[in-house]
Amino acid sequence: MSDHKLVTPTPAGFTTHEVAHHFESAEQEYQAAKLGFWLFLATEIMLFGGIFAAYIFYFMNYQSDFQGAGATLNWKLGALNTLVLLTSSWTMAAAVRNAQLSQKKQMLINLGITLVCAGGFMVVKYIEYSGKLHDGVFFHIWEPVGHYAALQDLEFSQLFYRIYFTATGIHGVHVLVGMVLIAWLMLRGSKGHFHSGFYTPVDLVGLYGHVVDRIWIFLFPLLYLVP
Amino acid sequence: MADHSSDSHGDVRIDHSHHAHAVSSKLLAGIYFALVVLTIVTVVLAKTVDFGDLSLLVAVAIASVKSTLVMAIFMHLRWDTPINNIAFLSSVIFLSLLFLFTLADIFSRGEANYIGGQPVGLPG
Amino acid sequence: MDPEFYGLPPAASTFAEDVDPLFEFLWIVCGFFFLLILAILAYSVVRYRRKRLEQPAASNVTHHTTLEIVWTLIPTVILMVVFAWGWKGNLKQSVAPPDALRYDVQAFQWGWSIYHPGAIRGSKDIWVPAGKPVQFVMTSPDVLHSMSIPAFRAKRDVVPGSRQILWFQATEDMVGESFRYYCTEYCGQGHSVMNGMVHVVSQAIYDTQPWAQVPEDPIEAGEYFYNTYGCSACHSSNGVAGSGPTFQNIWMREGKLSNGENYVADEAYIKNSVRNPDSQIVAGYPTGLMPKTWGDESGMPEADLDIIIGWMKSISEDN
Amino acid sequence: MTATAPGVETTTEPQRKEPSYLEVKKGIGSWLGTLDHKRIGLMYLFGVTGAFAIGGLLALAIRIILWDTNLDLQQDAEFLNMYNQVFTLHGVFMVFLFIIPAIPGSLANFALPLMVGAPDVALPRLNLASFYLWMIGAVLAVVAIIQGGVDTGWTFYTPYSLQSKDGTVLMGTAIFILGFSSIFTGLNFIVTMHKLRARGQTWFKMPLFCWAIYATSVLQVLATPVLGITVLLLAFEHLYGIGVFDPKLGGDPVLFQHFFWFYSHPAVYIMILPAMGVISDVISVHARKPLFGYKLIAFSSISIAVISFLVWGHHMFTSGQSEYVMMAFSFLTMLVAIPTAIKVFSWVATIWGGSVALSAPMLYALAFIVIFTIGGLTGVFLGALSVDIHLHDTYFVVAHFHAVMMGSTAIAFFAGVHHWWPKMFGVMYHEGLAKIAAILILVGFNVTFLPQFYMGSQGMPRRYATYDPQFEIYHRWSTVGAGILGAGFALMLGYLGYSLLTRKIPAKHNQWGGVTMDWTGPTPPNLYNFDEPPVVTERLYDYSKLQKQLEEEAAQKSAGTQA
Repeated sequence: MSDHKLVTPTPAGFTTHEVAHHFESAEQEYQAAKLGFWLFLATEIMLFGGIFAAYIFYFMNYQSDFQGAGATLNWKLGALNTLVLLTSSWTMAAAVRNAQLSQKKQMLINLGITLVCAGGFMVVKYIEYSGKLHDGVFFHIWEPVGHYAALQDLEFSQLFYRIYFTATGIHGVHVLVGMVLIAWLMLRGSKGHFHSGFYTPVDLVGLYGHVVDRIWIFLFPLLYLVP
Repeated sequence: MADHSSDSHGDVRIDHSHHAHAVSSKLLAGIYFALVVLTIVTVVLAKTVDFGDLSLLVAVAIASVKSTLVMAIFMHLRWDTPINNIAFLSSVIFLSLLFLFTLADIFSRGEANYIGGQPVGLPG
Repeated sequence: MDPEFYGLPPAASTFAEDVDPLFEFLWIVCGFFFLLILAILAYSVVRYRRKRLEQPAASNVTHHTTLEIVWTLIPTVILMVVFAWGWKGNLKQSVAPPDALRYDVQAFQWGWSIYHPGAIRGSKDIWVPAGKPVQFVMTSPDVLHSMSIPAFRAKRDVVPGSRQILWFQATEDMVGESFRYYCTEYCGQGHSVMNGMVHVVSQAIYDTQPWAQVPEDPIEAGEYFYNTYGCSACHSSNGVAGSGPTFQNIWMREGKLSNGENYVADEAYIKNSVRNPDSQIVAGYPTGLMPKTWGDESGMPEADLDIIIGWMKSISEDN
Repeated sequence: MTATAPGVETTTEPQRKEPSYLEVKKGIGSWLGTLDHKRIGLMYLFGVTGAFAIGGLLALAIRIILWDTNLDLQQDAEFLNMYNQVFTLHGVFMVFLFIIPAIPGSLANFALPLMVGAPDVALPRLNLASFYLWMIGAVLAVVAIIQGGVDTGWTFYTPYSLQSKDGTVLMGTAIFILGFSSIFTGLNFIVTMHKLRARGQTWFKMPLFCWAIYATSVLQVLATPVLGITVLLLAFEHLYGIGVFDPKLGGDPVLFQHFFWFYSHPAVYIMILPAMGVISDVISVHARKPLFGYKLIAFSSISIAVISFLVWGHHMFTSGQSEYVMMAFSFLTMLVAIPTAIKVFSWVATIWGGSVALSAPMLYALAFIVIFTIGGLTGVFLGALSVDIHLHDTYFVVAHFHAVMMGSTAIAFFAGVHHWWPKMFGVMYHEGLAKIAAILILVGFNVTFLPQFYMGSQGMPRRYATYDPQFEIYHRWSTVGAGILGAGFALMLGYLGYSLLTRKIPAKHNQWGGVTMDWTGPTPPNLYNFDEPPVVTERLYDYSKLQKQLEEEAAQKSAGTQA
């Protein structure tokens, strides 16, 4: 092995990135990280795929009950959340672009907007959840009253709601993890760690965020807009 | 393997092998616009047009288009190496196998035996 | 060849016509290939054994296209035959003929209630007429079970939340024979005691409704019900603690309930425990385990319950 | 005792320039925090061997319990409960803590980067994380036992797993975590093989062990998440009663089985594919001959990986799923047997005409071929629909999958351990004892499981704590066999441990005369494996150069003795 330290080109004012010893080049390191992360994203897709499969399986079997239950969800809040997440996707993609072009300030702003959007998403989710909890519909609670009173006559609407809570709950946990990761990126970004020579973490967290958004893209019509 | 283009400063070697591909701001904004429009289309279609049994399919189809846009542009897959595309595609393909067989089961279960006109073996 | 030569149980149903020849075929083909591989392996090891460290390999052939195609095609052809043959047999196993006699079967933790056609109470043993198709319509109130009758080559899981069908037709030459049936889907503690006997009988005996014949002596009748209703799976009669309390000395036994209250096992207590299993659980025993199968008159007539209580008294010292 | 083991010695042995990876740093901290794939591999090796020992003792316990029919204990809740817990824990330990991580975690971690000429795996920190996830999973599994135990069987079928003991949620968590350990291992190997192969090493110059691990990794990455979501839903079901698998709320237990086997059938190949890889390379080295039909074996690994995703329903032929789906699953099951048959034929053809050394690893490999053939052929019985209805959930199934899992994967694992042992530690074990152990294991296995095939054909159901008297004699044979197996494994642990502690027999640089890259560097390897990044120019499995050297040296030696 050579005793040379291998570093990537660093624009003025940024921190130098050193390539790990077992890689021959920065490109090899970047591509290895990226392939590894894509494989991880594949596992995320498979994981959520299980919930989708269960949902569609029961939707086919208990169609009318599921439609009745889906109609009681607030599609306006769902649509709002879709737009919020799409916006965060956009700013996240923009932040990756900023990192690639060593635009530190714009990157931090874009990451900030992404973080705020994700937070907004969770707030809307909180409003939805608390409203349902108030009316006796929650993970382990099933005494629907008020807006949800009609559900008592739909035998399998309970199954719909429990799948809804499981799916959105696990998705929500992913959003929270994403928020922590973005905050971490902002911290490191403000120290000048990310630039045209090294932006792998921004790129990867970006990919993660987009996958979480894409899952919502499917959850929204399947849960909120069942005809 | 990437070609080596590097310059040395003492025992530190600067490696220029990696080149970032930045997506233009215009394209990002355009995709965002398209995604918003498609979201509105989904909502409007669901609330106004009745596709009957196909409505689930329509919803999934629009969602797939949106997700493809996010993937291809926001996630740079369009410019990425073939293996990253394969990694992603394989998850979709194998997931569709899970869907294919479990749904085939629920669609055709209970067709062998009936009691009183009711298929036997379905849950519920 | 006799199916028992290949390790199979006696062939007692029409399914054996499909299963046994395929089983035999598989034994012959697989045995042939196993011995062939073993022989070539043994020959190669002996013939080409390295005696000196520098002994070179006798052959350096790394591929042989024809050979590789051949040993891909031969298994493929055999496997396709096996698939088609197995599928054909399974089609018969899957679809019950419409004129099959309907038995309602309930599997529970841990026993079976077989309601023969027209029966008022379930039984543990099964009587089937030889030469007639029979279908079990099976349900479970708790967990997965599976009805398996090896001699009939028949098996089907009992899935809670849906009805499952198992059908078969016992062959005429098996009249008078009895075979064991088992639960083959793991269902917890008493899984291995969930088995009983299937009796193949002639139409004449079948018509006497052997499942409805209760011993005349009331004590014997009580013990008979204790076994056929399935109480014995969880409640011993010899003092051993099972998943439920033992019935030995149960009459007027005193103790504590799980909610801290005292109980006396009088008639009212015992009846309530059968009808509403979870209402008065003896301290130290789990709730929710005892099925509600016997919760009403259709599950267990009151008269039968009285007879069982009479038997309980007979095995208690305090009676 | 001889000073050196009879091995391959050539004049061109590489000179050691730096200390080996075992000596470069000392102390327990240098192991626990290591990023070196070889040290992580060794930690896995000790970990999975420990899990194997626990699982093995539980297996012995099962066999001892089944010495008698136990008919007098039919109503004894305590006894029945104990039996159910013992077989569940045996299954969980063996499947999730031993077989799945065994070969990828230990042998592949050690040998794969060497085989592709890389200084380490692509993501060393993830590799260490994967090991610690395994540790956490193992600890949680043990805590679950203390917490009240688990008696669901390793399959966790609902709704029984919903009503059973408290330990179930914890065990589910353990399996979720173990699943991610497995995912990270597989992910790492895929990236390593794609990005870190040595210059000149094209895909078809990778040893077959790499191909097998690649196929395995694909399965680990794509199938394991579905197990993750399944146990997650199971835990939610326990905690909140979400109803997805609970028939009382409209859920379908059959869906659980679909999800479970969507993972667990590919998982069967996660277990056996690496074993096939180990055997391929062991046979090539010890028969000193290139593998017969290399490309066909490589493609068969990949096709097994793909088809294995399409056959899960054959675990559910009696479950009440749709008859049409059953037909498709049976057909696809037959297809997966074809590449498996090809592999066996290719191994036999490799040994044919080789220079077959009856060394300890080779004896294990031969035992593998014999038992794997039994396991594979009896699998065809179970793939045939109508016959499977008869054999489903009987001892036939038990014997079949033990032939494939225990008799094949575990034996292949130990073949690999014996094969790479000198490379790992620079010492050799006592080969005579190793050969005795191999024979004991082969005999013990067959005495244990052949009677079980018979019992299964007769219809003896699995997971029974008590059984009909006519089966007693077969159960007793089976218990005797388990004793022989146990003796074989105990002997093995004994001489391996002895060789490590005493370091009496130094290993040769290239103990067996391998020509893949794992045998070219110094023994034991350097911290970063190779002094210079290797460049591959020769054909794969090209023994001609080694052969020439050996012949020249033999000629010189005989000339020397004559003079």
